[in-house]
Amino acid sequence: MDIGFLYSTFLTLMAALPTTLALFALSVFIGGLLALLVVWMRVSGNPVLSAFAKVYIFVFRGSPLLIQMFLIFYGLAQFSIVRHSFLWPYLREPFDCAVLSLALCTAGYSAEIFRGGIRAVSAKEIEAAKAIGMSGFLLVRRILAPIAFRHALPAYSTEVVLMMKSTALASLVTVWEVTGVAQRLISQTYRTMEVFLCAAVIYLVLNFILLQAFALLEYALSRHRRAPSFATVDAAKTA
Amino acid sequence: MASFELLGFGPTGWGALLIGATLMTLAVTAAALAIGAVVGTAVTAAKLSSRVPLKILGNAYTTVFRGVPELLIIYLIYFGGSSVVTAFGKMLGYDGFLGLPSFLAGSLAVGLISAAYQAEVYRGAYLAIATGEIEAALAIGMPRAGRLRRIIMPQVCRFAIPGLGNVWQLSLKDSALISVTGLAELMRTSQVAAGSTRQYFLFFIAGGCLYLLLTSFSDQVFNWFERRANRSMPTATIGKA
Amino acid sequence: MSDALPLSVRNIRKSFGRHEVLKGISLDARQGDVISLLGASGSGKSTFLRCINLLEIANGGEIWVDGEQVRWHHKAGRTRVDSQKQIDRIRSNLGMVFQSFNLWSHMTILENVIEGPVHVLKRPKADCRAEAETLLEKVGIADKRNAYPAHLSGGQQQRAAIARALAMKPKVMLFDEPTSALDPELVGDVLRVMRALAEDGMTMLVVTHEMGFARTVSNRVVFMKEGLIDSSGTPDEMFGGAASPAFHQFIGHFER
Amino acid sequence: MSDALPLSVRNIRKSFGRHEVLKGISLDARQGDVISLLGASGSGKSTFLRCINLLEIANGGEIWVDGEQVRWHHKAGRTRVDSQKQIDRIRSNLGMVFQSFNLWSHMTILENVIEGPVHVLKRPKADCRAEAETLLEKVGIADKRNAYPAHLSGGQQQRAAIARALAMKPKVMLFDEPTSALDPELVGDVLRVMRALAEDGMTMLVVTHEMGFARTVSNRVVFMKEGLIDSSGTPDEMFGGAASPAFHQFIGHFER
Amino acid sequence: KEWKNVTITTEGAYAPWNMTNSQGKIVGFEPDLIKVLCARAKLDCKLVASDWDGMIPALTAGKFDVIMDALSITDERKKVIDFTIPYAVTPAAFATASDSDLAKAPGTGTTLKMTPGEKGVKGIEALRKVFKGKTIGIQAATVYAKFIYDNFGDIATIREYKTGADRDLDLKNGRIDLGFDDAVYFNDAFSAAKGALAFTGPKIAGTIWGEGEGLGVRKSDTDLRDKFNAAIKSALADGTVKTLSMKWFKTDVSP
Ligand SMILES: Nc1ncnc2c1ncn2[C@@H]1O[C@H](COP(=O)(O)OP(=O)(O)OP(=O)(O)O)[C@@H](O)[C@H]1O
Ligand SMILES: Nc1ncnc2c1ncn2[C@@H]1O[C@H](COP(=O)(O)OP(=O)(O)OP(=O)(O)O)[C@@H](O)[C@H]1O
Ligand SMILES: [Mg+2]
Ligand SMILES: [Mg+2]
Repeated sequence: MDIGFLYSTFLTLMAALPTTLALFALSVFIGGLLALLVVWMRVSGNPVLSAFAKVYIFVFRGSPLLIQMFLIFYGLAQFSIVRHSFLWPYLREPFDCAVLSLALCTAGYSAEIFRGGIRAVSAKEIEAAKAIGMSGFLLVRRILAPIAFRHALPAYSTEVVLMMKSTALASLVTVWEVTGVAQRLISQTYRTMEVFLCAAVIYLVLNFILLQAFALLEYALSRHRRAPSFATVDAAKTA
Repeated sequence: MASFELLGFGPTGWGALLIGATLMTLAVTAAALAIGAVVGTAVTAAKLSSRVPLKILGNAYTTVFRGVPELLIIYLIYFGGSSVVTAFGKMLGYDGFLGLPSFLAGSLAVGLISAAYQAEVYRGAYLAIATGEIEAALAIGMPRAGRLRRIIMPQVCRFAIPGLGNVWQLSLKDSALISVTGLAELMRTSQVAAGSTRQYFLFFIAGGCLYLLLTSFSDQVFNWFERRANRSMPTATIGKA
Repeated sequence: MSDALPLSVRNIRKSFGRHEVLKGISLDARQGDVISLLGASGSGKSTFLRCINLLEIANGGEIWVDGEQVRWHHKAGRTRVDSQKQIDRIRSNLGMVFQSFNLWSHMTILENVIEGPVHVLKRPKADCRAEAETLLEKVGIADKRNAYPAHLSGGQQQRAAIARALAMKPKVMLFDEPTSALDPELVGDVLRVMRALAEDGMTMLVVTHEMGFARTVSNRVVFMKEGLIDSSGTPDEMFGGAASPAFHQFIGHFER
Repeated sequence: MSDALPLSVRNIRKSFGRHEVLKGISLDARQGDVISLLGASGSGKSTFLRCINLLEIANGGEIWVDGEQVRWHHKAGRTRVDSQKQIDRIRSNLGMVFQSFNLWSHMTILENVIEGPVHVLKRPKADCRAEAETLLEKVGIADKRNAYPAHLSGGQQQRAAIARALAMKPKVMLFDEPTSALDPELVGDVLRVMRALAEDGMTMLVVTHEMGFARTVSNRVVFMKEGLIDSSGTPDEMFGGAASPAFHQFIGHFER
Repeated sequence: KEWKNVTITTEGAYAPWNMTNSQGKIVGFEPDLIKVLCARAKLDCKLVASDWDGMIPALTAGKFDVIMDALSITDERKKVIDFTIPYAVTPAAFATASDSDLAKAPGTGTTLKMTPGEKGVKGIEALRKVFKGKTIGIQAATVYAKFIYDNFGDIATIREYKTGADRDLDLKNGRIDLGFDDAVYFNDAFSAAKGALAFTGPKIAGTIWGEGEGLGVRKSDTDLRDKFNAAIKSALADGTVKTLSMKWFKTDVSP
C-alpha cells in the first residue's frame, strides 16, 4: 500500500466533501417537505389527490434515479418553453437540478415510508383522540404524527443514508462531489481499489454518524416502550 | 428514424434486446432477494441476539453494507471474488484465471447489500409483535423453535411485507450498477443502445418505462401478499370521523 | 335550548358485514340521568356507545346531542359525517371511557390527562395540570403521573382512562365497563367518584356488570339483548320483578 | 414424587428498577388446591403469577414445580434461566390466562386453541380440534371459532383465552382475573367451568375480584398487600373475621 | 505461456469506434480491425462487451487479455498497463451550435500542430479573445481536459462531463457555448445532431495528444503485445487500416 498516494487521494476527495454535504442536506430537507405533501395527498381520502400521489410515488420510486436525473437535466432543457420560462435560471444550474431530482426521488420513497408509519398507529389510540373531539391537523400533530414518526424512524434512517449515497450520481450533471471526483481520479491513475477505498471510508464515516444520530433519536423517542429497569428489558423476548 | 422502429422487433429494432435485458434484471434481482433473505435472516438473528459479540457483528454488518457505496461492494466482489476463486484454483493445481460469472458476482453483491436492508426490515417487524403474544407462547411452554416457526415468523412476515417491497425496489435499482461487470441487464442495454444509436432520450425513457413495468408487476405481487397477510387485522381508519 | 335533552338516540341500527349488531335502539337521557346499560357479552353494548360518538357510523337512525342532530350521509357505499366541525364539538362534550382503555402510548399518564383540555379546549396548561393532579389523586394513581401506560397494571390504566375522560368536563359521559379491571376496593372508589358526578348533575351512560351500581346509583336500567332493548325502567321496577324473564335470568347469576 | 407439591414458592422477590413490587412471597399449593389471590390494584398479583411461570425472572427466592426446582442464575447484571428445556417443560404444565388475554392475532380462535396441543404436546390434530370445539362450546363462543381475535368483543376474547389455556390440560392453572371482562351471566358460566375443574382435582391459583368465587369455590384465600402476603387462610377463616383489618377494609367495599 | 485464445474487451457504445447493433452484435471500426489483426497474429480472438468504468481493473485482474476501446496511449495509463503501437491518431477540435455567434471562430477549417507543453501559439491566442467569458464543456479526465485547463482555464468557465454525449446534449440545449473533443468522434456526433452542431476554430493535432490509440495489455504479457505490434505494423503498411478508417470515419486516422 502506498501511504503517500492514499493520503493525497484522501485530501483530494475531502475537498469535494462540502459539495456532497450540501447536496445531501438540501435534498433531504426539500425531499422531506415534499414527502409530507405527497403523503398528505395519499391519505387525504380525496380520490383525485390520492391518485396523483399514487402516480407520483409509482414513478419516482419505480425508476432509477440515474434516468430521472438525466431526463430532468438534459431532457427538460430540450424544450424551448422551459428554456424561456422563469424556471430556467434554476434549471440551467447543474447543482439546482441535482438537488431537484434527488429531492423528487426521495420524496417518493419517504412518502411511502411515512404512510407505513401512519398505518402502524393503533386504531384504538386514534379513536381515543377522536372521542375527545380531536380531528384534522390537531389529531395529526398531537397523536398521529408522533407515533407514526417513531414507527417510521428506522426505515427513514435507511432512506436518509441512501440519499447520502445517491448524491454520487450528481456527477452525471457535472456536479463533482466525492464519488465523481473519485471516478475522475481513477480514470487518471487507474488505481481503482485504493481510490474507492478512500471514498468508502469517507461515506462509511458519514453514514455511521448519521445512523448513530438516528439510533440516539430512536432511543430518545422510545422511552414509553422501555422498562424503567434494565435488568428485565425484553425479558419475554429473550428468555 | 421512426422511434417505434428502433424500439420494435424488426431487423433494426432493439425490442428483443430490451425485453431480454428486462428479464435479466428481473432474474438478477430475484436471485439477490433470495440471497439477501438467507443472509438477512442470519444477520437479524445476530442483531437480536443477547450475546454481545454476535450483536456487534450483526450491527457491523448492517452499518458497513448500508454505509459503503454499492458500487464499491460490487467492485470488491466482482474483482476480489475472482482473485479468491483464482487462488483457490491454484491450490487445486489449476493454473490460470478463474472468474466468477457476472451473473453470480452481480447477484451475490446486490444480495449481500440487500441482506443488510432486509435485516433492518425483519428486526422492525419482530419488534412490532405484541409482547403479550410471545408471552402467551412462552406460557404454554412452546420451545424456542416452535415459537419462532408458529408465532414469530408468521407475524414477522406479515409486518415485513411493506418493507420488503421497498427492499425489492432498492435491489432492482442496485442491479443497475452491475453493468460494470458487463452483464446485459436493463440499464446497461439502455445505455449501449443510446450510445450506439445516439438516441439518448428515446432509450432512457424506454428503459425507465421498463423499470416502471417491473415495479408495477412487483407491486402487484407484494400487494397480494399484504392483503392475504392482513386478513386477521382490523382496518384502521385515519380519514374523517 | 336549556330544556333540550342532553342525549337522544332514535332507532339506531348497525351491521358489520352481514352481521346486524344493533337492530334499532332508541334511548333518551335527561339532564342528570344515570343510565346503566346491561346485557350479555356480544349483545352490542360497546358498539352502541361507539355509535353514539360516531366512532362507528350507524347504518340508520338519528342521534341528537343537546338538541342538535348529528348529521351524516351515505355516498358511494360509504357513510360520512356532514361536518367534521360539528362532530368535534359534540365529541368534546361527550366523554368516553373505553373498555380497552386506549391510552396514548407515547405520553405519560399526566400528559394523557391534560392532552384534551390543553389542545382541544385550549385551556391554560398550568390550570389543566393542577386539575389533572387532583383527578389523578381522586382515582388514586397520582404517584404514577410520570409513568407510561405500558408500565401500569390493568387497574391503574383503567383509572388513568377515567381521569382522562373526566378532565374534559363533558356534559355526558359514556363509560364502557369502567370497573372491569379493578379490585373491589377500587371499584368502590371509582363508583364513589361516579356517584359524586351524578350528584353534580352529570348525565351518564354506563355499560356495567356491577349490579350494585345499577341498583343504587343509576336512576334507569336498560337491558340489551341481541341488539335490541329487551326491557328498561327504574332500578326498582327492574330489580323489583317488573322486568322481562330474560333480565331475571341474566341477573339470576348475580344473585347466586 | 407423587407426594411432591404441584407448586411451591419460597420467598420470591421482584423489583422493577428501584420499585420493589414483590417483597418476599411464599406459597404452597397442594394437589387440588384452589387458591384465590386477592389484593388491591398494583399490589403485585399479576407480577406474582408472571414470576411463577418465569415470564419475569424473580430477583430472589425459589420456585418448585412438582418437586423440581426451577433454576436460574445471575450473570453480568442479568438474570437468566439455567435450562430453557426445563422451563418449557414446566410451562407446558402450568396453564396461564392473561389479564390482557394475549391471543395470537394472526390465528383464528380455533387455531389459537389447538396451537399448544398440536405443536407443543404434539397430539394428533383431529383429536385436538374435536376437544377444542367442545371447550369453545363450554365457554360459549363456538360460533366464533373461525373469527380472528381483533373481531371479537372483550368478553369473547377472554373466554377464548380461557379455552386456550384449558386445551393444554395443565396440572396447575394460573388465572389472572379470568372474569374481568364478562357480564354476570358469563361470569357464572366461567366460574362453573372453574368449579368443575376444581372438582376434577385441578390445582388453581386465581387472581380474582369475585368474592363469591373466593368464598365458595376456593379452599384458600390469600390476600396480598403492597408486595407481601398480608393474611391467608380458608375462606371461612378469612371471611369469618379471623383475617387482618386490612382485608376487612378491602372486602368491606364489596359487602356494601 | 503459449497464446492461442485471447479475450478482447470493448465497450460497444462508442460509435463509430465500437457499437452494438440491434441484434446485440458489436460492430464498428475496431471490431473490423481486430479481426484482421488476430488473423495476422494467428490468434483465436473472442470479443466481449464490458463497461468502460471497470475495464482497466478487469484487465489487470485477468478477466480479459486485451482492451480495444479507442484507448489513448498516455503516460498515466502506461504506469498501470502496457500498450501496443498506435493504430490510429486523431486530431481534436472545438464544436459549437451552428447558429451560435462563435461559429466560424478564427482558423476554422485549418489544422494546428502542437507539441506537449507548447505555450503562446498564435492560433490559440486568437481563440482566447473570442472565447473569453464563455463556457467550455469537456469530458472529464481526458487529455483534452488538461489542454483546455492549460490554455483557457483563466478566461473561460470550464465544465466537466462524464461522457461526451452528455456534453453534446448540453451544447445543443445552450447550457454551454463550446465543446472540445476528438474530431472523429465529433464528425459522427454531428451527423446524428442533423446539422445543429458544427466545428469552429482550427483542428488541433500533433504530438500534444500523445502517440495515438493503441491496444491495452497487461504489463506481464509482453509476448502478446509484440504479436499485436507486428500485426498492426503490417496492417498499417498495406493500407488495411486506412481502408477501414475511410469506411467508418470517412477520413484517414492511420498514424
Ligand atoms: N369490528 C368488528 N367487526 C366485526 N364484528 C364486530 C366488530 N366489532 C364488534 N363485532 C361483533 O359485534 C358484536 C357486539 O360486539 P360488542 O363489542 O358491541 O359487544 P359487547 O356487548 O360490548 O360485549 P362485551 O360485554 O363482551 O364487551 C359481537 O358479536 C362482535 O363479535
Ligand atoms: N414492566 C413493568 N415496569 C415497571 N413497573 C411495572 C411493570 N409491570 C408492573 N409494574 C408495576 O408493578 C406494580 C404491580 O403491578 P401488577 O401488574 O403486578 O399489579 P396487580 O396487582 O396485577 O394490579 P391489577 O389488579 O391492577 O392488575 C404496579 O405498581 C406497576 O406499576
Ligand atoms: Mg364491550
Ligand atoms: Mg394485574
